[in-house]
Amino acid sequence: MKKLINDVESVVPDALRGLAAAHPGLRVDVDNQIVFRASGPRPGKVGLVSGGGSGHEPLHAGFVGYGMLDAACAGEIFTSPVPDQMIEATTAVDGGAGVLHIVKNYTGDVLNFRMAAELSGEEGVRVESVLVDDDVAVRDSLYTAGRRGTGATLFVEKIAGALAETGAPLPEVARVAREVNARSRSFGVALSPCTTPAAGRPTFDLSDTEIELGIGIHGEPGRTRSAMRPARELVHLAMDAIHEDLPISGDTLVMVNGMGGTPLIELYIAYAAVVEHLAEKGARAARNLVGNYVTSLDMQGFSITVCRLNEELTRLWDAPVETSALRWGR
Amino acid sequence: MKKLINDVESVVPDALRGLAAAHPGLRVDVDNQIVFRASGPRPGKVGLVSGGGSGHEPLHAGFVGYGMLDAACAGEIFTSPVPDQMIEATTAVDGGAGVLHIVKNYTGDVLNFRMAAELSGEEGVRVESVLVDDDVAVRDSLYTAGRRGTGATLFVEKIAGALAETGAPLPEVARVAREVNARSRSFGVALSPCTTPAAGRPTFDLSDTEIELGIGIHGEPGRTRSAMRPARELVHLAMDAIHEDLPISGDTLVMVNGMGGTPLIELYIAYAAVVEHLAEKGARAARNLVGNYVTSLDMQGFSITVCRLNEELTRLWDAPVETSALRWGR
Amino acid sequence: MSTAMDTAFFAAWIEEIARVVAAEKEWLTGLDAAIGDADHGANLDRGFTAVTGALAAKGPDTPGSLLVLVGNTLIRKVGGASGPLYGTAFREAGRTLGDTPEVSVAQLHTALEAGLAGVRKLGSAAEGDKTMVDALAPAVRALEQALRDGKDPAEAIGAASEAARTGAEATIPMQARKGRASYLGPRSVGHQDPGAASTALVVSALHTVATSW
Amino acid sequence: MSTAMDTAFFAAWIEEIARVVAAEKEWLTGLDAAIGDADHGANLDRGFTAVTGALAAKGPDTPGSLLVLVGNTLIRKVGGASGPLYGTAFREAGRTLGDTPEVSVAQLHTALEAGLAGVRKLGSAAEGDKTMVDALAPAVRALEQALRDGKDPAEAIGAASEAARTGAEATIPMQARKGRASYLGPRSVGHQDPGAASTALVVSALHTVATSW
Ligand SMILES: Nc1ncnc2c1ncn2[C@@H]1O[C@H](COP(=O)(O)OP(=O)(O)O)[C@@H](O)[C@H]1O
Ligand SMILES: Nc1ncnc2c1ncn2[C@@H]1O[C@H](COP(=O)(O)OP(=O)(O)O)[C@@H](O)[C@H]1O
Ligand SMILES: [Mg+2]
Ligand SMILES: [Mg+2]
Ligand SMILES: [Mg+2]
Ligand SMILES: [Mg+2]
Repeated sequence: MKKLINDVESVVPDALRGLAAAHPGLRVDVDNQIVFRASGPRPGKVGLVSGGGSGHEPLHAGFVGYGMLDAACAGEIFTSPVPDQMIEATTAVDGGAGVLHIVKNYTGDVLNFRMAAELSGEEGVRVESVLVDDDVAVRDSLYTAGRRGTGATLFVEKIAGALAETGAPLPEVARVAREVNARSRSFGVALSPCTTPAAGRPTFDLSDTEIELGIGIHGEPGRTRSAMRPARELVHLAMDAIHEDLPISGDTLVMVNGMGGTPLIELYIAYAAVVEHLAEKGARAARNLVGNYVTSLDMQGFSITVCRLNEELTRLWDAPVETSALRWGR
Repeated sequence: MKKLINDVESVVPDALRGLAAAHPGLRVDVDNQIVFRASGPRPGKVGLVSGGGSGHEPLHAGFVGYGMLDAACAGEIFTSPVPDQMIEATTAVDGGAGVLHIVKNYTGDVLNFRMAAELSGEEGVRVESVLVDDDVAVRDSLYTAGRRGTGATLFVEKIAGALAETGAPLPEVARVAREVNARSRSFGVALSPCTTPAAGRPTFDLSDTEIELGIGIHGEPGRTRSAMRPARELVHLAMDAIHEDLPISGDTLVMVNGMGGTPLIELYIAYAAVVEHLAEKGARAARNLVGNYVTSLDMQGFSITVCRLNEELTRLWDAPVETSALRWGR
Repeated sequence: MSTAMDTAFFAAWIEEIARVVAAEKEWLTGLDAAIGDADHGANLDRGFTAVTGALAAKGPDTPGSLLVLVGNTLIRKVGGASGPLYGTAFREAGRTLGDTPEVSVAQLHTALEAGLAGVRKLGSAAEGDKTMVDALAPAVRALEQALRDGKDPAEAIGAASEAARTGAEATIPMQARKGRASYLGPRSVGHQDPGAASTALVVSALHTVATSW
Repeated sequence: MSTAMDTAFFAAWIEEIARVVAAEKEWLTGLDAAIGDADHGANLDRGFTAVTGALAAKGPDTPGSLLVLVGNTLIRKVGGASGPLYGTAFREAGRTLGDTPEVSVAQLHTALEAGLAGVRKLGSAAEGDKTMVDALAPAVRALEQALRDGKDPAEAIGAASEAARTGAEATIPMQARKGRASYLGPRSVGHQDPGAASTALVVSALHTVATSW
């Protein structure tokens, strides 16, 4: 394993130190692995807290700032943070209007955030939680862990964050967050595995002609292995999986997301195919993001997330945002 | 080779189609492989044209827009564009105040831009050219091709672009562009080679314990091969090479640039080490960029670019910019 | 087992767990790489290292308070799915012991049963879902049976350890319905569940200590 | 060589270059991967494919105008360092031929000499810098010598082709002072220069056509 790190044990704190040095708009509690807005809580504004395992950068810390998150808790690589961090973050960002927890649907994240929500409640903070579970590769069912939260997390954080800036009350912010999740679906494809510092070797083996379909963002293998195909076919396959679950029509917000090791030029090739596909369906990408936003360390591959927009969501998406990884309008 | 592409022959046009679809603020001439601002030339404003081989995304097309470039010519992967493209771009963006060519110092880029400048001149467009040659890994000398242009290209495009927006005349814009280049130095390290679509296999072999020091941005091996080391040591090595050539002091603009396959979390670890190193030298990073900006396809590694700021350059760096890859202030 | 299961005994158990987990760290992470996210070994090792520190610092004086401290520390330090789950198991087990200075095998059984119930409640996993429950549940049953059969403490705990190991291995042919492995669907078949495997290590650590006590 | 070097002859030469470049594309790109950026074969193949199209479309009627068209097309289509350099070589060579319908070996030599001068001027590379100049210069010298020795056309061109090949191989021990390979400093030693290698192919293509003419 060759990684640009100092020590397997200090990956997360070292990166947080760099983040703190790079972005004066952030306050970073390196010991507790929490990233805050430097400006602190705004009285009357609902606080947004998210977090999860590290290794998905820029998610979540890259989305802390005006118009998005108030705090992000960083766990170890691919390991959800612990309740202590979440409680600390929750109480710190509460401006009196309560706090929204944005939780990706993984057993670890769910259990830790649940404990944190209970204990924060006992400390007098009003907390609502929103689960993100947009990954159609996982067939949902009462008897399983359910779907994974992937690309839609960014959409939820951006749109709920924009509404929170307007001073909307907690139930409203939670409502729009749930609506974004309900209208969003994702599907991911891996061309290569990733290597976690702890394991030191690739999370799975893949020949030079094979790919993994329906992967998550933790280096796990996908639902099926398949032969490598042209970008256009991979995109159509992903779009069909999404469409089958939530028919794509009208105006959409589309993200072509790189898994971390795939160059931007390839992501644009995929996006061109996405647009072709939408046209065939009589839909269009009214808004888009193309880049590395919800990654899986150095994995090569991509995921597509589609959100069916309405007037409210479009307006909130367009609202100004100022974070280290997403910025416009100011 | 597994790449998210449709066909080795159509990589660049396919990506340009995606770019055009993703960014309404751009006008893309796919046949001639030129990316323009959709708004067209502004009368009285100096036009900025750059370009080079593809495979370095977001450079250059990602920097076309308000406050930066007016047009970017895309060559084949790692192959400079041809004079026809440059002439087409130059005449199209001329708003009567002349056009600045920002050229990375590679024989191919230099020769093709030189021919284009001559012919555009014959067509009545005033053209000045600025060479970017910031890479300290290459020892300069009269008898060689000279230094490579790498990370400083972004600084030159941003700062000259900001001055051009103020309506400054061509000689002024060229002057500040040359000053940025004169005050900037870079050094790159590869943890892995890259794979060009045409070649289909890695540009060089590197064992799991070796790295290449002093690489450029075309997948070429570096000046020397060395044993892998902790991020902190690699950063100090790069900073020392830079410092040896242009003593680092005072306020600096620092970019920790990913080569394309290195995850953001590792780049922040490197940036933390950069800040440590600057402190030791009594200097500081007054401004910074951490991310994938001047890449080499899927290569894993990083480069550091340091620019010694002055009041003028700092002000122009802070000026609003609105491109697909760099955006603030609007 | 010459002497009784007092606070020192439980401290020794936790130390043994920490030792075994550190030794088997790579193996557990490897199991997790196959059907999860390659961190289970690292997670537990981080957790039990913190636990050893906490015990040294606080030095709890009853078996119950010791296990509650273990549970809380795991919840605070591990994260992931296993943190809250193992943490809850130890905390619930500790709670049932109240402040008895010495624990009988019958009380041990009640405690482990409470731990299992806590895990079941929090994770809502049933046996057969390919989780730690598939190792813990049979262990608790085996301990109860051994008690009914009047086996001596060390023997009884040995039976529980044996049952946990068998239960963990029995997860190999299962298709996961809970945790990350469930994302793999049918592809989760053919791999041992990391959490079940670590649970077997935890129970066998108990047996190791019991035999030398 | 029974008939003279007319427009058809030069058209045949260019066709042969296109064929050989296509065949050796991988090899040339491989040489460029070692000390450059792995695109020389792809660049020339793209260029001469375009050239073949341009010749078919325009059908120039003199050797001079044909070579000028080849040069301009290479400049328009190849990019990189080799585009302007090869383009200039063919263009300058064509210019010297004016509108003569048939070219003597002496005229051919003057043309190639002009091409070499064009490359030298544009790239400011001297022999020994490890570039295409190290193949082209000896070829031109050999052709001149063969003329003085009164060799017949095919033989003379054969000597030039041989000299180009030897010159290209002689770049292996050189340390590059021009082009990308110069960035490698001492590490550029031990590899054949891609442009010198392709130049040798270009001259040997001339010989192939000459012998069957
Ligand atoms: N819902 C659940 N109920 C019981 N045990 C579970 C559940 N989900 C996961 N587990 C256990 O947790 C183990 C994984 O732990 P670990 O890898 O540390 O956490 P994570 O899955 O968050 O990376 C699984 O092997 C399984 O035994
Ligand atoms: N200054 C120069 N003078 C003469 N030939 C040169 C010069 N620079 C490069 N070359 C030739 O060009 C070749 C490389 O061509 P190519 O790979 O197509 O372009 P690029 O180097 O831009 O990728 C080199 O092998 C060398 O022979
Ligand atoms: Mg985990
Ligand atoms: Mg090239
Ligand atoms: Mg795990
Ligand atoms: Mg080349």
